[in-house]
Amino acid sequence: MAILVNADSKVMIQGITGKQGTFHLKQMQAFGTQVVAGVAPGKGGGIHEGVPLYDTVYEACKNHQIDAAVLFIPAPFCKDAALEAIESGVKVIVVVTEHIPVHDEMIIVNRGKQKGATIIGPNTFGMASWKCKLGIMPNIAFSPGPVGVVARSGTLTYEIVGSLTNIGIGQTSVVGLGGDKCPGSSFVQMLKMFEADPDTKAVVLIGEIGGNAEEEASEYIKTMSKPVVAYLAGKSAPPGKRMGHAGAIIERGKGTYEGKVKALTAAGAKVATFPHEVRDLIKEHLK
Amino acid sequence: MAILVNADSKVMIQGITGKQGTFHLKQMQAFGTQVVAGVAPGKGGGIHEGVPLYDTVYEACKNHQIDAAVLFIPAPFCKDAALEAIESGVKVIVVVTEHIPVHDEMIIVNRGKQKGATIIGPNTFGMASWKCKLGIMPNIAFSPGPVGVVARSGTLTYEIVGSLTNIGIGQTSVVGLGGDKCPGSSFVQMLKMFEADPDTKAVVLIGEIGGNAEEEASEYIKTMSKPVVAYLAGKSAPPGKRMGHAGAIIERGKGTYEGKVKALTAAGAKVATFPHEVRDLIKEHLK
Amino acid sequence: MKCFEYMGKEFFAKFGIPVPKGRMVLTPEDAEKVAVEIGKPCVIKSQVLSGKRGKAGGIKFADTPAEAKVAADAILGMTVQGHKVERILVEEKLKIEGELYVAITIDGAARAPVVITSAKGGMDIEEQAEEDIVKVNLDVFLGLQPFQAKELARRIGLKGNLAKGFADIVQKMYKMMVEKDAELVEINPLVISGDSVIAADSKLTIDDSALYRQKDIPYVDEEKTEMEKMAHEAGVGCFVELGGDIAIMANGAGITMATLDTVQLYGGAPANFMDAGGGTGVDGTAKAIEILLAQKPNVVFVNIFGGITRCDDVANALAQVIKKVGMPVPFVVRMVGTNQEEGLRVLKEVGIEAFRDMAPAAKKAVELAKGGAA
Amino acid sequence: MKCFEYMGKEFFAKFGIPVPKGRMVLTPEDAEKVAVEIGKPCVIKSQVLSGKRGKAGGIKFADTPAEAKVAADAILGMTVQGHKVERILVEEKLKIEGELYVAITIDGAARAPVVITSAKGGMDIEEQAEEDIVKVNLDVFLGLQPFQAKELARRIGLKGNLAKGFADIVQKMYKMMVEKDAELVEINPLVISGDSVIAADSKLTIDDSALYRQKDIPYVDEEKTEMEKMAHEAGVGCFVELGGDIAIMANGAGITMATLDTVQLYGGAPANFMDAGGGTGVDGTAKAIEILLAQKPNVVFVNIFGGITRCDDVANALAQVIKKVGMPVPFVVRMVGTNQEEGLRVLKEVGIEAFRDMAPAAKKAVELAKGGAA
Repeated sequence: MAILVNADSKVMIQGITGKQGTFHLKQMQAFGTQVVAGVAPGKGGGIHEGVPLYDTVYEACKNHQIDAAVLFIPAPFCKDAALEAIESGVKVIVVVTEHIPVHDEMIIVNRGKQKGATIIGPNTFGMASWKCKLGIMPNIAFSPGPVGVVARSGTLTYEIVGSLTNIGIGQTSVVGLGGDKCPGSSFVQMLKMFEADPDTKAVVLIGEIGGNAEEEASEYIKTMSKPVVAYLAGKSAPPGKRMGHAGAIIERGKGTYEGKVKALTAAGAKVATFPHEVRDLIKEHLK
Repeated sequence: MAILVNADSKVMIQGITGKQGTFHLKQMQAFGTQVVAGVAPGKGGGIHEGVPLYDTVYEACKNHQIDAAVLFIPAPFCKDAALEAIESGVKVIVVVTEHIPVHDEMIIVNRGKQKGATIIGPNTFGMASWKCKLGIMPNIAFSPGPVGVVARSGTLTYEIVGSLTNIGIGQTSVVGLGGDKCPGSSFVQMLKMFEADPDTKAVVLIGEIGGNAEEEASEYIKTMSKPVVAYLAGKSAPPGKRMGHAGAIIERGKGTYEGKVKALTAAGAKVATFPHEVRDLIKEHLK
Repeated sequence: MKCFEYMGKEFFAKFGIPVPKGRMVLTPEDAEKVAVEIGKPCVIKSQVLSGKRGKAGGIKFADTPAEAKVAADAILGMTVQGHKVERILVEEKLKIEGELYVAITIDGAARAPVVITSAKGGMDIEEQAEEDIVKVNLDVFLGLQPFQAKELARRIGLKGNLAKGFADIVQKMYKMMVEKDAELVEINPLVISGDSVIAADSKLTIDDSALYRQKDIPYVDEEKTEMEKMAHEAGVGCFVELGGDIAIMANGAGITMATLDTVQLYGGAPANFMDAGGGTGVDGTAKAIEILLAQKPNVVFVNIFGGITRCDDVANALAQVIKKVGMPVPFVVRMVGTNQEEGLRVLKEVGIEAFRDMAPAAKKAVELAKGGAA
Repeated sequence: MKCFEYMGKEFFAKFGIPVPKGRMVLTPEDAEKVAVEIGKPCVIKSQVLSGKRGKAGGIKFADTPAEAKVAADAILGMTVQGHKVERILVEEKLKIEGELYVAITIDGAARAPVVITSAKGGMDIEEQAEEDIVKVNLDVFLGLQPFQAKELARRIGLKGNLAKGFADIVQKMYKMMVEKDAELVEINPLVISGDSVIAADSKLTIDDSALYRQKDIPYVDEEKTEMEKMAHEAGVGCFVELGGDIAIMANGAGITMATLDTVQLYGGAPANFMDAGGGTGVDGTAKAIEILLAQKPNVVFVNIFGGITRCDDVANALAQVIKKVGMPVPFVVRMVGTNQEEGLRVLKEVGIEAFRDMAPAAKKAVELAKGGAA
């Protein structure tokens, strides 16, 4: 199977009739995603690319079982749209939009947590399990198989997942946590699900410098039975933007490339030096 | 034993050095309550009636195990004091104060719920289990024994509990839910605990007209193995204050004396006509 | 504290909720002036705290300023459901194409604010069928989010600009509710007029417990009887006249209700509901007893279970009154609780033998009242 | 967006946080005037977005208005850590009896605001021992409650009026943070002066993503190099000059970092970091490529994994540039993803044989750069 969603999952798209929504609806349908409802205020009762439209999420949820929602909503309205999905009881919510104000983001992710919803994103390519893609990534990179992938950045994930697919190693699920300051989900949450998923045989973790998500993940990896291969971007990056002294005080000694490699290695994960090394290390583990 | 607290419970008083705080501290100590810490901003480090003082709840909780807190705090500062106890992890919080703004009250009780704290009150006499009184009720009314009591109003509880004590029927715990619009705890929560408490053999429910707390309780009483005796005040009361149409719409058909008696009777509870009948009905059950 | 319609509308205007053009006035002359300013047919509405003003004749229409003056003159000084009309609101008359209902209040059972709305607003909202009423409980930490306002609009069948206007209003009502510590913000009817929705009425109730931090809201004194005013001044928690011949004082709402219930079950007729509350001391309690006597009952029945209220305070108050005015009617006292020995001693000195139990005391009070009336 | 110190202090004043008396000025003459208004010894502070102004000579003291003018003249026009000083803040000089540190920012790991404070404020706060720093995570729905502010005051050892002043300030900082969409509100030092605490400095960073709803905050353009300005205008998500000889464009922050890492691991030196972002279209991408060339590198390396970014757009942009200016240095292109067939076809037309994999492409770029440099 996979984590969070699978071929049977029923999906709702919020903002389905916009340019982005329409384009990615078609891509998702081509991937096999069962898009059963779309939300487009003022267009309720209509049909868009074969999908029935509703004015509000409440209405869509009243008429359909909804296992997951994908939001193609402009940043200023994302808080409202995400809360609408959360309060309506949707349990997997993918927020693709970037540039959501961070104070809105905190409300979205903390409310999701309170209500038991898994928020993927904001500012993410989304996630895919076989036959169920929720997001904007190119379909061709993916194939079904035994590897779970969880990542902080997008195109780098396509790069690495594509290289796995190219040599015939498929994926159970690929999840993009998103590049914002307050992502809805963490490496640890996803690693736990991969650890519990019987079809996942090995996990790829794609991280980067900054923050302490990889250090946190390392603590959990110590307890995992499945092999983890990591790649971290930013080894050569110049010092990033700093936010006064406060950022430095929070991150004390965390967030560096070296620190993350050390933590992951100590936890038993293999850290690839080049992106393309990931597939070789995974191949080793799957032998 | 009892519910929520017992002879071993360690108690903190917030607002311990005020007139009310001091008076009831002594009464509680006389009852047997283990008051281990008091909070009085600016007086940290001192001792009051043998109880060590702290400036903040955080400090008190760092230095003592605190099982329950009692607040003697003026209404305008109660929200802050209650949140301080909740956020510090105190699990039983008695808020005696009346006239707390209802918007503050909603924040207190909902935060308590989120954090797993049982809020007794606001606007309550408090609660007592044998050797542990948290509140302002007269010590003499209480005695140890097999009856659980949960009530919405204060002096009426003293009346009924006193009449039980007078004929030698003691109580496991006596809980006052408080007379405000948004009480922190409900009949149902307390009934569940009494049902689970092996020493409680019968339960007295003291309700009144208005609201739907008794109707809610009736639903749970249906499932209880222990006998419940109820008394409801307000049979002869003139129609109460009404809040526009909205109140009437919310309460449609609920809240009347007749409705409550019907619901409780249908659930298998005995409803006493006079307060003093409660002891007779309880005596029947304990035979 | 209930606010007058015009006060609620002033707050509506401040929070950006559309209201009809108009103003509160105190005289027919000013009513005429406002009608001139409005320059259109007007409605003249009595400003009292009770509902059903229309049925009582407290609302009149006027096509001209002269008519407005006449209508104002008729309404000012009239009595609507027992309330004397001292203020009137002169407003433009709306073109009414539909009447909605919307209110936000606090649902005690849910410990949360609740929005209630209906496409069938107007006079008979309470009688509407359950399925015509939409209720949504809010989360106190999340408040009312835009999507909820839009969903409410959809569920009462609004579309386009009406839906937008409604969603906007309900969000502003919630903001007002929180910022003004309101227990109730109600608009009935919320009038559909052309492409917009307008608050044709307002009901605003401010939480009494929060008045201390709402200094900009003028205090509205609810019309009280003389006796109720006295009780209020004596610091009595709650006093309601009931018309019977047994004057009753107890401490605590629950026990006061139970005392009334018991008296009535024994065949007596309570003169009043008086919850003396706690901690009013000797003088406050003495005043409360004088109010009991002022009702000219056949019996005074005092039922005290002392907690915060101290028995000796109540006994001393009784002694003080008796020394002052004697015992014009029999006093029946039941007294237990905090400092009861001292209380009983003081009572004995003025010739009162107090009961320990409530039931026999109530029975005795009823017997004496019947005897006294005979 | 970082705000200048004086802007932060203007907001502090609006939210009721005590700040020294003073004003921002643009000329030595105005500095003298403000010093006269203050009527006390002053401090003249350069207004630039970098820290460590004191060490760089950007802060001077003046006992008289004449001295203030001289100091202002000296500071205006100087360069502090690469930033030209165009504005100065003239303020009363505080009597400093202690320096505290307090900041509220967002702790991404906790998904929550965090308050950070220390009794040891001042220049070297980052070097303070862990035990001298107090951190408290907040709940986004509850915000900062008074008890938390008081507890923070206690934990950094404040008592009496200082504790009250501190607690008041930190609550106002939180209010400001939420209302102004700030990512950081920092006061360092928060100065103890007599019985009060005063914000002697301010650091305020507004969330770029929220600027659209913070219209009253003046836009502060961070000092950029010419190249960075061009990149900004071309719609490039992020551009940083690094000084090497391989100009690099990729799409997505992660893959751009990985591209730089790979080039460096193969022994190459990236000229820049350029995340072209997604959906800039043909013209934006063409401009971005011209910026790469403007760096006069030895090689241009374009690494595209098409998702939102379409390969044909990038290919057409490359073709457009090549048709305009030729290929002054070798172009190495790696291209896969959305519309890759069309992209590869367009590239072939202008003589570029694109790679399918990143590693060999990076290797080739490094080889060509070395050859070009040799």
